[in-house]
Amino acid sequence: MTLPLFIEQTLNGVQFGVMLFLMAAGLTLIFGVMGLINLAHGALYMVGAFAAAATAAATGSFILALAASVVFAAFAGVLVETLIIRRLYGRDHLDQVLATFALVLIFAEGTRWVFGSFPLFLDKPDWLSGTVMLPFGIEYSLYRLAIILVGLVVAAGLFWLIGRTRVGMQIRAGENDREMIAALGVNISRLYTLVFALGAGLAGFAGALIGAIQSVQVGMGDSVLILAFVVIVIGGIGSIKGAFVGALLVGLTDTLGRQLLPMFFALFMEPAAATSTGASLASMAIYLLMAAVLILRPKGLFGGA
Amino acid sequence: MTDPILTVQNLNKSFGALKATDNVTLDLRAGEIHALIGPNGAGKSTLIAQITGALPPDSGNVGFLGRDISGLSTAERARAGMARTFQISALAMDYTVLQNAVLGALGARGGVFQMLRPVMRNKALLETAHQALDTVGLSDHAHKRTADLSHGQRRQLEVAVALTLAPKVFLMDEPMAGLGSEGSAQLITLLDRLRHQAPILLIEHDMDAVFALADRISVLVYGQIIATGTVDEIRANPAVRQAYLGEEDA
Amino acid sequence: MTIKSLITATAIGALGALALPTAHAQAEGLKVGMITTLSGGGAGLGIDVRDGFMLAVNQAGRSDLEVVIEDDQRKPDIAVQLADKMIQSEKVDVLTGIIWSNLAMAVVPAATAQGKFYLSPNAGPSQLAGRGCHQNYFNVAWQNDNLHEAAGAYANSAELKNSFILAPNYPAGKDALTGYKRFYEGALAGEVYTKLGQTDYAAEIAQIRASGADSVFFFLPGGMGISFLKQYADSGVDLPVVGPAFSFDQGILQAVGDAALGVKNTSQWNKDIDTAANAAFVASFQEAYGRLPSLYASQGFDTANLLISAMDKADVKDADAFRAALKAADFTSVRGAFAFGDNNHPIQDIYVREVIKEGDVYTNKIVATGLSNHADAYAADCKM
Amino acid sequence: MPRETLLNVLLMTALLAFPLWAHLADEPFLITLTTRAVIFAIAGIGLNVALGFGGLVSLGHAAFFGLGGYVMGILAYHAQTYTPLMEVPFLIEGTKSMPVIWLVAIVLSALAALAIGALSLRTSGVYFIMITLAFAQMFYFFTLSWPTYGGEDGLSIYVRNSFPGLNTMDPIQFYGLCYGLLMLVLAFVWALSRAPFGLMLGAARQNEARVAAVGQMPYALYLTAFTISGAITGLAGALFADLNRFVSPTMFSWHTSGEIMIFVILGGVGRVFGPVAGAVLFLLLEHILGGLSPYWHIYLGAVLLGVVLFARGGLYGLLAGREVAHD
Repeated sequence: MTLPLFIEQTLNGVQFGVMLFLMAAGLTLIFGVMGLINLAHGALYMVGAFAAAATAAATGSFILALAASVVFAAFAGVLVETLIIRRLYGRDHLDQVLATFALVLIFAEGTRWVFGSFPLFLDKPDWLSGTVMLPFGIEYSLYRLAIILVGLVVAAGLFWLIGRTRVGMQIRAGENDREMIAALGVNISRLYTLVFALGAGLAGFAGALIGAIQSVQVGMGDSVLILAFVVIVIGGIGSIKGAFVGALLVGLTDTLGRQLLPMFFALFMEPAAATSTGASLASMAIYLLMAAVLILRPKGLFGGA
Repeated sequence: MTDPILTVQNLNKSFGALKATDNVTLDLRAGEIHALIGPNGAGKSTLIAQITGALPPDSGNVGFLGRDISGLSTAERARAGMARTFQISALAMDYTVLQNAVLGALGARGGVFQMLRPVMRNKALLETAHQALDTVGLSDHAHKRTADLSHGQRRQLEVAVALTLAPKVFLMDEPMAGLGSEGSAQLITLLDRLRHQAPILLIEHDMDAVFALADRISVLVYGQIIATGTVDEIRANPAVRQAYLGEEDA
Repeated sequence: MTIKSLITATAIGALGALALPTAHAQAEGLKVGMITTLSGGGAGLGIDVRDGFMLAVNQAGRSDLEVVIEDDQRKPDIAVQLADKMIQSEKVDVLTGIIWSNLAMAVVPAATAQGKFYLSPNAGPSQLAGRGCHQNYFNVAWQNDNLHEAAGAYANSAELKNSFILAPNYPAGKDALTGYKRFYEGALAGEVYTKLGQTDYAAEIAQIRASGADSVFFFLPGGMGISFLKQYADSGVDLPVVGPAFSFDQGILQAVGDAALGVKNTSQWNKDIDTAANAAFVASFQEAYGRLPSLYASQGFDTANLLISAMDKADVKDADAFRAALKAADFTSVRGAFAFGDNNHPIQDIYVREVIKEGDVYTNKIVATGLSNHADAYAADCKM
Repeated sequence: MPRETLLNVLLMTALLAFPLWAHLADEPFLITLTTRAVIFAIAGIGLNVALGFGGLVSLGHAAFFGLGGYVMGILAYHAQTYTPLMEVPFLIEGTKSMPVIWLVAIVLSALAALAIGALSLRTSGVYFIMITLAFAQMFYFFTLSWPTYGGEDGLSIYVRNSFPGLNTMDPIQFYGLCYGLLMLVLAFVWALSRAPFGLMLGAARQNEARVAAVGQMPYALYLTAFTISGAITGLAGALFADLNRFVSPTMFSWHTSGEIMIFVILGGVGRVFGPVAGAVLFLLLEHILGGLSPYWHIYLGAVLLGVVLFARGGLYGLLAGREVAHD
């Protein structure tokens, strides 16, 4: 494999990881602060993508579409949190898994009912189309590069929000000691709604960004949801830093695995068998990674003692 | 003097910069109640956790009935005859009182992986359980759900479950906590009897109980034992008055 | 049963026709069970097949034909359960409707073994065309490899010498690449199997870029194809792309947008095939459902017409006569010439189409014929 | 008779009477549908041993369900094609005999559960949920891309496997077999719930420290429960594959894990007969709601939400009240 190809694949892995981080950050915050396993997080990703596609179709503006994705997903998040999720805090994980699984069903079929069974169209704007030349003669998609940058900016913003602001302090307090934030005079139910809306907005934003280069369709959130869970479990649940590291690890493992594993097997197998064996193993690679991390560190990489 | 039942030698445990257990050495002899007192945060629960095997010490040994048990797990120590009660009741709350007592008898006797015969028809287990409940005075409540017991009754049940283990030693972590004066008095009478069955290492905040029961007292401050002696010796010890009793008076 | 009447009612309502006579009374009638995907992922394909099929049924207006429709949710075990229900409870004579090869493999062998006829409006797994063929199994669409084979043949005629080929890592994906290679004579710049359901193809596109290929062949059905095309168009790699019609059909082209323009794809049908039957089909479908028909709709339509043509000739209770009537394929296919080979799979022309934009709508036009009178590669293995 | 016992008797009688009626009324499909419920019930009972008795929330039981299915698929495939499964180092042939298939399915699922459990039980809480999910996903992707046994297409078996003295292709006879197995599994799990192991396992669920303090290791209890749980679910998988005469990777998908979990929760977590009621209820819902609208998943979701929010004990909690401590 040539160096430019390797660098390009690494960039692809980083881009994938950054996107996963947007999903995983909300998931891990919601778990860290409220102790809630939210399977419906993927549904919010889908809501964001559909909101963006509908807005783009109506206005033709990509920026408006992105804004709509955040607003609608956050709004859906607030709605779901105040109506249903709120009753699940303090319930055991089993209840949470089942209730949010029920929400997944309702969201998916509801969306299909409104938008139909065919995928929607959402495309990146012209000013983000095409490629740029990077050093080493690497030609790289401008849009993917933009995703990496936007993702990193959002990540930096999140770290700032959690680490440096008053809300962030409350969130951290909420993770460590729920009674303490009550003692601090924080309105807990408002804080919870806020955190949920923040997570939902991030998921919706990720859905819109990705929807522009993938397909906007019902069920698009399912596979991303599972990946996001893999990420936060690897990183250690509740840790934003863990989510970031985990997301990059998963992104790179998946992308480089797809490239390298078939090449590795080709060293000692027939080409056709090698491609197929390599591809099989690559599709299992992130789950193997997760199992290995958990066996060595049962609470994830940054999950405390 | 007989050999001690339980010995703790040069035990050390740190959490980061904090020395939770600082070179602790103590022992427990047959028939005695040895009270361990100290202010909050002195490291009493950490010490109990190391004796029961829930927490590995950084260094030092725990000896039990003349052998070093440092490498044994909590469960193995319990089977060897180390019975404990918890500071916060650790009972199977959905079970009946009797089931909790049977649990103890079953755990000590083994045969846990037997899957076909009903456990609540096992005469030997039931007999042990009823006897223990009788000793602590819970016989009338045997078929109540544990969650429905009063706080005091749960403390009694903790002791009863410990009894079913046919223990060689009792480790009791604040058994009086949260009990009214009447409840405390009952428990004091009970513990006073139990010491003849097996010696008791008693962690307790209730000084009246400690002074009424203890044969010896050790005082733990900042992870260190600053004094060990009889009730009178401890009362008279200036360092203890300074570090511990003095604080309480202040 | 409620779902059946509801769906039938919807179809009829859309047609503005009068109530379809539900033929419980007809002792001599024929009952068809349609098992297809109407909910969850991939529902669009099932809906198209159903709508095409019901259009033909309603146009025929026969009182001795009853259709029962059920949703398999794209789950093989549900499909098997529904097949049992249709055979045991509804006592249907003919089964049809399945979209996916894996579901067909779960249902068809057992159904034909119980003496039922099965008409496939979409899936054509190689097992059922070769050693596992059955006299009661008729495929009205294609054997799975056909469109890929035509793509390979087209690549030769377009003088493509170094193809990069990719497909998902599952049996239909492997069949696709095998089919392409069966006719394609050039070299391979790379051969990649992706994860089924994968949505990000950055890694594969990077490999394509680095491979020195002069063309790309891919088989990525459904959302996978949409994702691939959008990302490919954005990557700056501008090698010609060839693929089977599945990723370029009416239902999903609108979601791909400009990214698909100019791509060559192979299909046995297109709406611009110049026959009276096809023009009438396209017009009546649009009138009935307010959208352009897709490849799947055309297959559903042909399946129903084949069935009706056989009903005209023979009673389904006389299995041998009915089978012969089906095999004669005495109906006017909207794709033009149509005949069954020895293994009851189509012998037909496969065209090369190009994606174009007509006004605001993305669609296809035929630019060449990929393979003429093409039969599948497994017919020789079929011993009926 | 306590209400719970009454409910159990009613449920099991109905499961006997309904298929018999369907048989007499010549409605074989209704027998097939009930067979499905019975098989799902067995899978649920398996999960319930881990989930209900041991408090182990496994989102990976599809791994065992699918494994059981593939045991049946692979053994029967080799038997029907007359090819040996393995020749080196010793010859293993396929088989069409149900008892042999069941035994292999049980043993292999138990071994898999032992291995997966041994690793997964190092974690707890959400981590446990996710690592079990990860293992099931590995099986899913592996079978999906493993060409020998059909990959995504799965494996079809043309004739149901055989059981001495019975015609298994006859719906009512196959149903009888499944019902018999259900009764056996129920009897075993009922005994287990009252046995020393059940008592100690339940205690571990409620309070691990208590179990350690009476001299037992929660880990060993959990691992044993998880292994038994996997074995029972594996048996259900083999039966399910035989019912459909077909196996495919879908059996390994996380939706399958979710559905098995739904059976348990709908019926009542920790109730011996809960999963039976849950599976019956689930299929009734699927049948009734599925008839209402093509968007019936919305209603299914609403029903599930209702159960979680307002009927926490599931059907048994609703009809039989809180579980009485039995002694």
